[in-house]
Amino acid sequence: MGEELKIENEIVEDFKKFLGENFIDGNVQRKGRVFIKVKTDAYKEAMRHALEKWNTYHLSTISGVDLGDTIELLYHLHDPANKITITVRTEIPKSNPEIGTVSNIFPSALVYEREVYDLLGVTFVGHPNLKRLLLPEDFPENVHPLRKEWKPEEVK
Amino acid sequence: MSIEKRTFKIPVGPQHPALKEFENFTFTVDGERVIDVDFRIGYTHRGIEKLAESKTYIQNLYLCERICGICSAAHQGCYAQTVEELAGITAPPRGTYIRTLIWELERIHSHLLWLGIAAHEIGFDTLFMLVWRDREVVMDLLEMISGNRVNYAMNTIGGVRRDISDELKHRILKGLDILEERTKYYKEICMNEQTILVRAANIGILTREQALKLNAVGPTARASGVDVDIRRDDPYGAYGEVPFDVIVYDTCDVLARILVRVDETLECVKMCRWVLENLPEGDIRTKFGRKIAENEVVGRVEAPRGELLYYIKSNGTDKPERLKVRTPTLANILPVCEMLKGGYIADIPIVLAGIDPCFACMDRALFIDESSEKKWVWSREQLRIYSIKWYKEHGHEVVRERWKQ
Amino acid sequence: MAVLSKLVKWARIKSPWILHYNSGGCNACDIEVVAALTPRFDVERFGMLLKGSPRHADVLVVTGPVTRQTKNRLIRIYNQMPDPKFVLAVGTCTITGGVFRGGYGVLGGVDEAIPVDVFVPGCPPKPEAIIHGVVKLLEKLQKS
Amino acid sequence: MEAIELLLLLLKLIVFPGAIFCIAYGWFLEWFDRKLYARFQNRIGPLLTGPKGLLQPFADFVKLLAKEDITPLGADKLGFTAVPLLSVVISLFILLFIPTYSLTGVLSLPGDLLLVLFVSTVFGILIMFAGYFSGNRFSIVGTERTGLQFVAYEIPFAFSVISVAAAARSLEIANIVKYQTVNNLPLIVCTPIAFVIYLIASLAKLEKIPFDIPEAETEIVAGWQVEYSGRKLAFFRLATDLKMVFVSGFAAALFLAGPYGPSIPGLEPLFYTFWFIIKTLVIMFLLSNLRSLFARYKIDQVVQGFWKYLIPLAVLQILIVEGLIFLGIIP
Repeated sequence: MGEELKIENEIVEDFKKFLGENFIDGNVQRKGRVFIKVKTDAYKEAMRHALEKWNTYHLSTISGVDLGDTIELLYHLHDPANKITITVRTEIPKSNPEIGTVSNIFPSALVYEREVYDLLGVTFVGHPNLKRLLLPEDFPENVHPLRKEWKPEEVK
Repeated sequence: MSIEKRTFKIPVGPQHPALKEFENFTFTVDGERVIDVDFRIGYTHRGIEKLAESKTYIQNLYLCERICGICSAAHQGCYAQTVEELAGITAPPRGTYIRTLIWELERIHSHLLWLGIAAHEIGFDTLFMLVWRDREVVMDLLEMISGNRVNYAMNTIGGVRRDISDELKHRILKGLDILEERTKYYKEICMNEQTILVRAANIGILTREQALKLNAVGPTARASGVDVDIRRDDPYGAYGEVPFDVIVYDTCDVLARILVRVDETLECVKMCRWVLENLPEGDIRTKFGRKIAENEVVGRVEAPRGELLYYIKSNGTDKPERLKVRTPTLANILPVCEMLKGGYIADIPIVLAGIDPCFACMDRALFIDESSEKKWVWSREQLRIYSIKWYKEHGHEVVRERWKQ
Repeated sequence: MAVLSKLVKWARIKSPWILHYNSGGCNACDIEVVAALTPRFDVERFGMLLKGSPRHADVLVVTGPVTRQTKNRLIRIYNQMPDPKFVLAVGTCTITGGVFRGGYGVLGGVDEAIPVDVFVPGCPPKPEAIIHGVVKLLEKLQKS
Repeated sequence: MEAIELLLLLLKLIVFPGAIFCIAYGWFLEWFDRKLYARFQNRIGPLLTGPKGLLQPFADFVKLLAKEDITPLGADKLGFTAVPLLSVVISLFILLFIPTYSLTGVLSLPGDLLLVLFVSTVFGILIMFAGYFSGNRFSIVGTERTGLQFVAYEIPFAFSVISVAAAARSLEIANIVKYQTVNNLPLIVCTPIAFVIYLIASLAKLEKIPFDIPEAETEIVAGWQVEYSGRKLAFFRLATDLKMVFVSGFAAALFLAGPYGPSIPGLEPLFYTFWFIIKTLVIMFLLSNLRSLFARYKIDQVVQGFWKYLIPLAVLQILIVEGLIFLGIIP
């Protein structure tokens, strides 16, 4: 078993060494799936490191999850050549949901960040045109449907 | 160089054939050339991700299937497969093979449908009618297997819901032969039919670097020389054993996108035959308890339009904590904006149809043309007529100019 | 005058021009409506033509659960159509919101936006079912 | 005596070669065209209205008459209502010159070829007025495009007709037909290129598929027709059908010796009408065939082709005809 996940464990070790104390934890779920949890202020370096060292140029998407008092952002990075998916995740407090944008490293993030902004209310500092992507015009401002405390009936 | 500004605004008009959700593109044009593109989507935002959190895993099977009517098996298969990984169960080999068969049959159906629509975009109605007539063959096959032409509800968590009898297998093989022969005929048309060549050859260019930088997915990326295919890069279902090769063209234009999809259809027919011939014995699904322990999984599938990603997080109850879906069309939005820049207004319908977007029926396009501030809004159909007529007037210089490049 | 009104009724039944409007659905019904035009089903046999402009159409075929965004557009198109006009709601989520009912982005069915004459259930209904729906509409017209 | 002649003329105008016959024949041609086009696309086309769908155009017309008639606010009231009627009236007027039941049309005066040519260009102008008067933004765009195309096909159309006139050395339709009957030589033999140009140009005049000016049949949004509904739309469709009759009847007269054909001496009118219908159906078959065939061609080249290929060809055709006359090959 260990042999087959060699690359994945190697990735986790490498991130631990690179990030030092910003590295919170990293686990290998199965072949080709690595989850790396980092502190918020080091997540950009982690993403850039993943791009340069492990050539994960393909940002599949950004998943936002509402964990009650914090919002967790998962950046799914994928390297088609050697079939590895690294998910860099970080948590931001719901009180002031702000985080830097990665659209300068991954241009495709422009669309995904707008979606998370629209549905979860996370503002991405430095995003060129952060405006509503999916919700209709007549939807009330700064109401974010994917927040757990929001109920659909409120807006009928 | 003074940029001539003219704003085109399109009244909301119905669209024919109304295919998918809406989209709204704002074009900044200088005369006939498109300079800048902005987009506004979300007309079909039905709040599925919020809805999924209030439904059980079984109910979500039928919700996810109806996200996109044309790649419904891709959505449902990906959801079922991800939830299986979440619950730690694996579908029996026969179930996985049948699920793969449905994926590939749906890819044939989706690609043929798209080929007809692309022909319609350039005013080629006869080919549109013929391709859609032959597409009925694969619709019949899918109806025989699953009982419905679209939205098959074949998958369940832990396997597949219906088996394939030998007699059915025989009929599918016969249908595949007809499909293969017709698709070869259409490929031959697309290769040397002058009408298509002029409207599709080196139009809507997406260079390899742009495709990589903007993370284009599926046939759009493969038409720009990017050798990426989730079925091979992140094997799932029965794709580990099924022999297939990935079609890659590198002319980066709409014609390449047409040919990639036509070749992929032929590839699908071969794969379906292989799957049917070595269908393993055994039952087609395993048990699935209602509740799933705390876990999170990233599931990925190669849908007909590209990489489809599901991220599901469970919290021990029988309802998912979070269901995140990223459809391939969302990933192709930025690449399509790149393709449109520098092209002509008349190319917009075919370039947009090029990525086979899940909202090919752009109901509102707002053109901003700077100099004269004139507002010009066209419905999907006016734009189609404009482009066909515009090509009549400028066909020659455009062709000459393009050959010069 | 009775002959004239009989003639007009016959003409209305024999040439129902349809206008298709997709109000944010998953397109399964849309491809079935378009499939009804293609050689195998060929609605032109019944004199049905798919019209582009609301001014020309008699029957408005609506598919998809009416999302908030498309609601007022749908009403505007309905008003643009000349009388006598009819509405055909194709697909379960058009009739009741179907699987998307309760979602914040969706109305609970087309009849919350515009009056509907015939409902064609099915997800998606087969082209034959859609044609049957139009025939039902014509029968209703026949009786009225 | 006067009264009977007047009555006969009135009868001719209203019933036989006049309004009723032409309108009915126009609907028949529309049915014929839709059926053919559907068959080329492996479809069946109108089937259930009347025997084999024959009454489909009639049903469409009656239904549209009974629909509500909307005049948009932006539209110019007078023009918006006048243009549909005008286009029908002009179509009927021009059909009087086409010989149907005898070798001369109901009206025939020296130089009526030029009159017919001029009146046929009025169709295009009427379409532009129709789009302009409807005051709708994008129908004005549709009109602009129609105008561009109008300029493209008018000249080759006129040239092809002139080359026939040159061959028959007369500007009167009756004489052209007589010339062909006397020498027993349908002019298509010595002016084949003109016939081909005439067909292509008439496809543009009828706004059929390859010229994609929004036409009700092709299910795409009508550019200049978009604001018209109810009665006005019915008249526009009727005008298009009448134009079909005109185009095919005119071609029969110019190239295939009009209604002339072997017939029993006593019953000329009957046989002439029979031959007239046969010839116009052949021409409609060609037009419909071209229409579906053209769909396969590079559409954007077609109008470009009018200027670069059809006009020089037409001029060449005229030179050939002059040459033939000079050498005395044709009588």
